[in-house]
Amino acid sequence: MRTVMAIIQPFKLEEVREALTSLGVEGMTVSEVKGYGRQKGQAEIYRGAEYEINFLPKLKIEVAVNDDVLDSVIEAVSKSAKTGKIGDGKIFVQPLEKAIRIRTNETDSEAL
Amino acid sequence: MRTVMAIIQPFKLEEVREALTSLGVEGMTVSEVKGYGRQKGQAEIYRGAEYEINFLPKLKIEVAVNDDVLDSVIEAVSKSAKTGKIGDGKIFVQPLEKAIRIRTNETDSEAL
Amino acid sequence: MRTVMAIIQPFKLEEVREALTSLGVEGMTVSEVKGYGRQKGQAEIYRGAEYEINFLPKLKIEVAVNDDVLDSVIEAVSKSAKTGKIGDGKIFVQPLEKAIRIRTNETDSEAL
Amino acid sequence: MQHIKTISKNIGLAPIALFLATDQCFASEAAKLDSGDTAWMMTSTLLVLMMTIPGVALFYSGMVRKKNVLATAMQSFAVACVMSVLWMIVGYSLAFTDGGAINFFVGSLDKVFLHGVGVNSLSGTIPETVFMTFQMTFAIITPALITGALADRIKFSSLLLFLSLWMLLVYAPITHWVWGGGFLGDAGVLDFAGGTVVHINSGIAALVGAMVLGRRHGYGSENMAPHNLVLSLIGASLLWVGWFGFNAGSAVAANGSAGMAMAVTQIAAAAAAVSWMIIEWIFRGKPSVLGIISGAVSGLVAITPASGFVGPSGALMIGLSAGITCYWGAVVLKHKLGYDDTLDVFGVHGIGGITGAVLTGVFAVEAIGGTPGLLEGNVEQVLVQIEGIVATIIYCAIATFLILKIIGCTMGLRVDKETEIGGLDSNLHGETIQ
Amino acid sequence: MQHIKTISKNIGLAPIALFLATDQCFASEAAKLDSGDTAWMMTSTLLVLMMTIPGVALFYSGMVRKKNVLATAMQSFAVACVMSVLWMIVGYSLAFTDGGAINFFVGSLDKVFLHGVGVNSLSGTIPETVFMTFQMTFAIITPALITGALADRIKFSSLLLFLSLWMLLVYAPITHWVWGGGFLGDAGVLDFAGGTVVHINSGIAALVGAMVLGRRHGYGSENMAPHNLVLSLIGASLLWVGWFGFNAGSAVAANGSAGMAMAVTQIAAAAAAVSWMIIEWIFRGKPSVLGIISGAVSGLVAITPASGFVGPSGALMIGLSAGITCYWGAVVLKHKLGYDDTLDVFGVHGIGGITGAVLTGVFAVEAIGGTPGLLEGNVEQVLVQIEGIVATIIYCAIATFLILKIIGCTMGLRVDKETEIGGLDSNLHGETIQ
Amino acid sequence: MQHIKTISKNIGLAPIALFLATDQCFASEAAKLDSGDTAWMMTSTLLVLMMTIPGVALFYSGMVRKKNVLATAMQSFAVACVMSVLWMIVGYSLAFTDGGAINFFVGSLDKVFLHGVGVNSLSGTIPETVFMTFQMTFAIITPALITGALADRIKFSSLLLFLSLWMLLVYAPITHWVWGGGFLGDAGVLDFAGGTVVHINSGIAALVGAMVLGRRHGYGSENMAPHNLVLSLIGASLLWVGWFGFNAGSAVAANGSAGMAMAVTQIAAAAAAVSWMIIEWIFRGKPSVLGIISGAVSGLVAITPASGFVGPSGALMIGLSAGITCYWGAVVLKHKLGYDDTLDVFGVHGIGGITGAVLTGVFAVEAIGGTPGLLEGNVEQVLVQIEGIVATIIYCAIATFLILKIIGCTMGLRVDKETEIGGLDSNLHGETIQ
Ligand SMILES: Nc1ncnc2c1ncn2[C@@H]1O[C@H](COP(=O)(O)OP(=O)(O)O)[C@@H](O)[C@H]1O
Ligand SMILES: Nc1ncnc2c1ncn2[C@@H]1O[C@H](COP(=O)(O)OP(=O)(O)O)[C@@H](O)[C@H]1O
Ligand SMILES: Nc1ncnc2c1ncn2[C@@H]1O[C@H](COP(=O)(O)OP(=O)(O)O)[C@@H](O)[C@H]1O
Repeated sequence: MRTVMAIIQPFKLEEVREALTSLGVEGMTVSEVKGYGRQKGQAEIYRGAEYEINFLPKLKIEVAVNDDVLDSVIEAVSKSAKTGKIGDGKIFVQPLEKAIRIRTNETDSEAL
Repeated sequence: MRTVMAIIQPFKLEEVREALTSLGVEGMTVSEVKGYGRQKGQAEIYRGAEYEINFLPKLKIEVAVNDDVLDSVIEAVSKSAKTGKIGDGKIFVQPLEKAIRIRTNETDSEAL
Repeated sequence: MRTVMAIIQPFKLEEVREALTSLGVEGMTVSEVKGYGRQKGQAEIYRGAEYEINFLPKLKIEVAVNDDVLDSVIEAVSKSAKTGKIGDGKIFVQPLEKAIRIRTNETDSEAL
Repeated sequence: MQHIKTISKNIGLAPIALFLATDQCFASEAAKLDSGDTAWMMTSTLLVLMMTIPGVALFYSGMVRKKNVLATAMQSFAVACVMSVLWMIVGYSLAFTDGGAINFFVGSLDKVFLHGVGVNSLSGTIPETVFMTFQMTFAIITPALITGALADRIKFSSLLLFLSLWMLLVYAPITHWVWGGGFLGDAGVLDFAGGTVVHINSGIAALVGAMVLGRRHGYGSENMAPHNLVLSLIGASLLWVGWFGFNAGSAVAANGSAGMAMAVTQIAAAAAAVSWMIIEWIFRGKPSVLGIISGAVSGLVAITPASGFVGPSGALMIGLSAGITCYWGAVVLKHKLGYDDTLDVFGVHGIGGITGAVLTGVFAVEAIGGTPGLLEGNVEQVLVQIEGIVATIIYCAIATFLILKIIGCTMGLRVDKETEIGGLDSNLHGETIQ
Repeated sequence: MQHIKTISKNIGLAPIALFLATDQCFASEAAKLDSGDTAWMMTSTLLVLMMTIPGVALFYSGMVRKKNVLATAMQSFAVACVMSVLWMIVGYSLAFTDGGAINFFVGSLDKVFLHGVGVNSLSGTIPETVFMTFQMTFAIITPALITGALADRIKFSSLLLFLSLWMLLVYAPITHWVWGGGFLGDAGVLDFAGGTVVHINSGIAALVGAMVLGRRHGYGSENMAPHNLVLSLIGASLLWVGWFGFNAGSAVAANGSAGMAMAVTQIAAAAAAVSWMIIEWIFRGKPSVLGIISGAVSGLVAITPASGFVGPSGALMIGLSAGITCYWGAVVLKHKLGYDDTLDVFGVHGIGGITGAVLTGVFAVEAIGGTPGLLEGNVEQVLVQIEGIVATIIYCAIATFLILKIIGCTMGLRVDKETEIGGLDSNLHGETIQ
Repeated sequence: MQHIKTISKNIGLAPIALFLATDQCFASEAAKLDSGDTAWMMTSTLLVLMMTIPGVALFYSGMVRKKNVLATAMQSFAVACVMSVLWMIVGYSLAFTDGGAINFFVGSLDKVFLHGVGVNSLSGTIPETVFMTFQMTFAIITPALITGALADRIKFSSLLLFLSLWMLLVYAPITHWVWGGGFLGDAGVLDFAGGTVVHINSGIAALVGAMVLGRRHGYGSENMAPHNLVLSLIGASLLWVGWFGFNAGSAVAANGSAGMAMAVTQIAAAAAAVSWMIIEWIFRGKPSVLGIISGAVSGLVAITPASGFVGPSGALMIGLSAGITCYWGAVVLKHKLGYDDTLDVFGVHGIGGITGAVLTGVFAVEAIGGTPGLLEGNVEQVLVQIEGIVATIIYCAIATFLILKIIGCTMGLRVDKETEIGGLDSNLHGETIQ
């Protein structure tokens, strides 16, 4: 099993969610984050002083998946989150050793 | 070492924390997240139009633990977070290669 | 590749970011979290009743890095985030199998 | 504002248009300042200003999504500023002077820059300065109400231009028709505090605006629920409180008529809130904050034209009815017809204004306002009321449409898609709320 | 509201109950409308409405946790709407007409649906419509205050039913006792603006309600600190500002008595805020926003009965005392006795009301309100004041208890545990704040 | 507040200082209570209180960062409480009694604890209690304004001590100079509602305070943008609405002068908001909420001294000018000189006050306020105005500096670095907003 963690543009959430559910992925967890990267925010001007905005609002999506669907999940996220502009974000894949569904104690692929 | 990441119902936080501290786990990190899964929110009706609420508020708990307590930690979280209803959440276990306490530069099990 | 996840004091963000960029790290993702640990909050008194504040505001920084810079990244974070007081936080290192830049489909070290 | 009537009744003067034009030339017996009336009218003036800032600003900005909060509040605030200046320069003159040959339609330019409005000029028993400022606050809130239909997608520059033109070309003339000596006042239309002038007028302009502008991106699929109804509840409360200035202030005196206007305003607002709450409880399963505050505003809108003419029981009926018709307007009609009136300006002010204008003709009590209504056997009054409604709808709809089309073709009306999705706060104003 | 007394003194009339019942039949010399008094009383009326919406709504909703914000604000708003309708239908008549044989206890049904309250009816020097609406706003705020003790756990439907019955069966009679011609007014109890009628009354009802309802889940262990005290600070400020309508408005005229009421109100509020702040600074180590605003409200509560009877120095003493007694009520007493009065309605309004009622008897100055107090040698007045307090406590406690028990046994009072933990906003109203 | 002048004109009395001192001894013909004037002045009094709580409290707390919101709001609230008590004890006496030999500088202690201010004492046509409370609200808002320059870093205890001393040693004397019989009133300085007394005074104290305190940590590098401008917009709106009490209330009557003051206040506020918005649109590329509300306040400040002396066109010019000068003060001058006036109190109130004081001398119209200005050929008035400005600046700057230095050397002025970085809310008051 793997954990796919994707940093995306906030307004892309619905598209990504639909792409994932159409693959049969039935769960995911989303958090609001601030991203620092190549994309720079507009400088904010306040009372005549200018401040660089370094951190931009992004969403982090975490999905635990079985290895067999990993590639299609990556592709689905990648396609649905793309606008082609700087700041589209990243996908990170990490190993996942164990998954448990709290309600039933089912484990691993049954828990996803 | 392992990282245990649990997605739980928000109102279960205190119980989970107590379960963990009674095991001697002295640290954890919690974030507010939105979860998508089998549990569906009540449809929200606003000015006569109905909207599905797909993402529900959850908490994500991250605990870095030594391998020897891993199983008891999983069991503690699993028990204390359970209500038996859909939406109780998941526990994910990931490998952890290194841990450092910033204040002292202690590493690994001494850092937890 | 590795993921470096650091839990730090909120007011240390700018220093950490500068330390990282001076190493050439061009991206990172930050989230607001609540930390439970040795550091205890001031008890809050409200209408004469006293409540312990267990969870304190922290920031979580996630940086995906190539293995060759891992040690310098750890050192940079560790130094810049240190105040020497309890509550400075931790650094956790996890394996990272794959990284993709959504905009370009570049992978791994090119994606960072 | 039915002071034409009241003054006429009390002191037998010609319509106020004439009255105002001449009050500086000779000191008539009647024209004596009353400190109590003046105190009440200054209070009423600031109350009606408070209805817009912060009233409407909060009512509206609480209902939008978090990315458009400041932009929405800013619209009301900027409208208040711009309309004040325009009213002082030319609006007051257009609405409240004698237009000579075209007096049935609009006034003259005799009082541009408030020429001749001195420290001793009177308007009835109060200083004309106070009357002018009181009327200014009406010329502020009417355009401010319209912004709710255009929220989330209109360009700020285009909005200001649109509403400036609208105030001068639509609001000022219609005000003149009803209160300034124009043809609707002559025809006997009852509009104590602005059911036609303010609410039907802004409601129709809102409907036209929503249709010309088109729907928001994501309308119908995305959840666009209000981000913080506490703000809207503050706004609705201040609207309610301020509405006493609006309605009881329209007596232009601190007298029995003002007192009755205050009582019926309170009753109608409460009754409409209760009736909306009950209907929503039945049909939606839960009573909502958005519902009860919308209901209260509906009742306030509907009692506006009636407030100097009906009694407590009439007010109760008008309130209960308005809660139902406006619920239908905002929740049923809108979805049926498919336009995207962001914050239901037409549903509440348009439908509520029409409900109130008609029911004024039904429940008017001769002993209270001098004119009997349908229930007292005066069938004709309902027809006169409908004449007022129809004239306003036709003129307002056509003029609003033309203004919007001209602006749309030249400088454009809507922000681009990216701005709309990213939010107006950061894109148009460079600010966000945390 | 001590206008019974003031009017009697000035024009030698029988109590207002009689006065009101007859004022339409003959035009007495005294009964002439004064535009200044009318202006002030219309202003006072809208100020007291503002105290509830948005005043109490914000004061309370800022103090609860984020999941119950809208529900808490909605309670005040809905109470305002429902009580207005009930007051118009029957409440006013019960409180302010002559009850004949049972006049010592309650009025009659002579003015149901405001029968006979016409555009020319006067109440002293102001329109009766204004007096009726002014009193309506008191009948709104009193039940609205009680909601604070029940917050976070009461069913919305049960709350509305409870407070409707309470207003008719508890508030209207007690108002009649003191101001409507009933036995406490006859006994000489001094209650200028409602220390007994409004504050002790709502405070006791709150205490009974909190005890019948039981504690919130997690009370004593979970941190239930206020989610946003900026809202509460706005609420407290609007309460303060509106309280001038409450107290100075209770002179029912714009005269020297009203002016003194305004001055002593300001002084007492400020003094109580300062004394609470200092005590908290000493005992808690830090002065808090919650503390200073609670202190200000305590002072306002305590000066309420006294506001037409004491001078500036008396006000200073009353304020300083109220800050201390109410601090003790909210911070010490509550924990000792163990009930969960969510937002300290008893601690502030109950204790503050009792403090004020007693000290009115101590600090009353004959030259100001016509009655000397203890300090001027009139020992008896303190006893009369205590009689008023005790009568109110006994009747209110028993009646409130019975109403709550009946509702509890039939439709239930509390939401279920899951709703309480999940929050009232989403579960009862289908809305949340972001 | 130019009632010295107005009353003199109307009833030919000596300056009010004398008038007040004697009004209880004999009942002069002129000294008859007017209920309309009293109604308006009670309303004005509560409006000016509302300007501070919640007005200034919100205006300021919306502009700071999330960690200092409650502390900032608390400063205004606590100042309101403490100043009320001090004003009652000694401030009113210092400002508004005859100081005998030192009357040019300050009053006496004759009315400490409001000694002799009875229920029948009159001040012109209103109760002296009302006049005293009206003046109290000015003694509240002036120190409250200063807090904006010290925000984010001052100790709460030091702030209260500083402003208490400041009110007694700076505000009360300067008030006496202009309105209480002191030398500036005698010299003929025109200050209808407090341009010098309130705004220049608080602006200069703010500037001195900001310089003595030093800059905030992170100033110039960290983004310190306002956390929630909706709060500030509510605050600005309530300031605007309340300002009618401030300016039209300063006529101390409900008459033509008050009416004109109301009209010009509205016009100047709107004009300044528009001119700031336009300049910002040009130079920053986007009009902001912070900009338009700052502009409105600038206009209100600048029209304050002029409000009883100029007409509508003068008001338009004053407003347009103030939007420009204050923009320059807050956006350009501050950065050039490098001091950290957190919320631009000097930029808006100092610069706006000076702009208004000078332009009053330019645009004064004899037919309105009795004194001609530069445009009517009275060159000297501008010089008299400048005399008032300079005297105020010199005295205020020196006295403020001394008070601050003494406190700084004894108990210290600033919180420590950790507290400042962690935020005042949790560290000073033990509370946070969620
Ligand atoms: N090395 C990294 N580790 C963690 N997150 C990163 C890293 N680099 C980028 N990110 C995240 O990805 C987001 C997008 O990156 P950015 O460089 O702005 O654009 P792009 O993905 O188009 O190259 C950033 O805002 C940040 O949240
Ligand atoms: N594959 C997944 N990857 C990441 N998080 C998941 C995944 N599946 C579920 N979750 C998280 O677990 C929560 C609970 O899942 P849900 O299916 O609603 O109920 P249950 O855990 O009882 O089966 C979700 O809200 C989501 O946050
Ligand atoms: N075992 C753990 N797993 C995850 N996060 C931890 C763990 N222990 C500590 N933390 C995080 O690190 C933060 C600092 O830890 P704490 O014990 O307070 O101080 P220190 O790091 O100085 O020892 C905590 O607030 C928490 O967010």
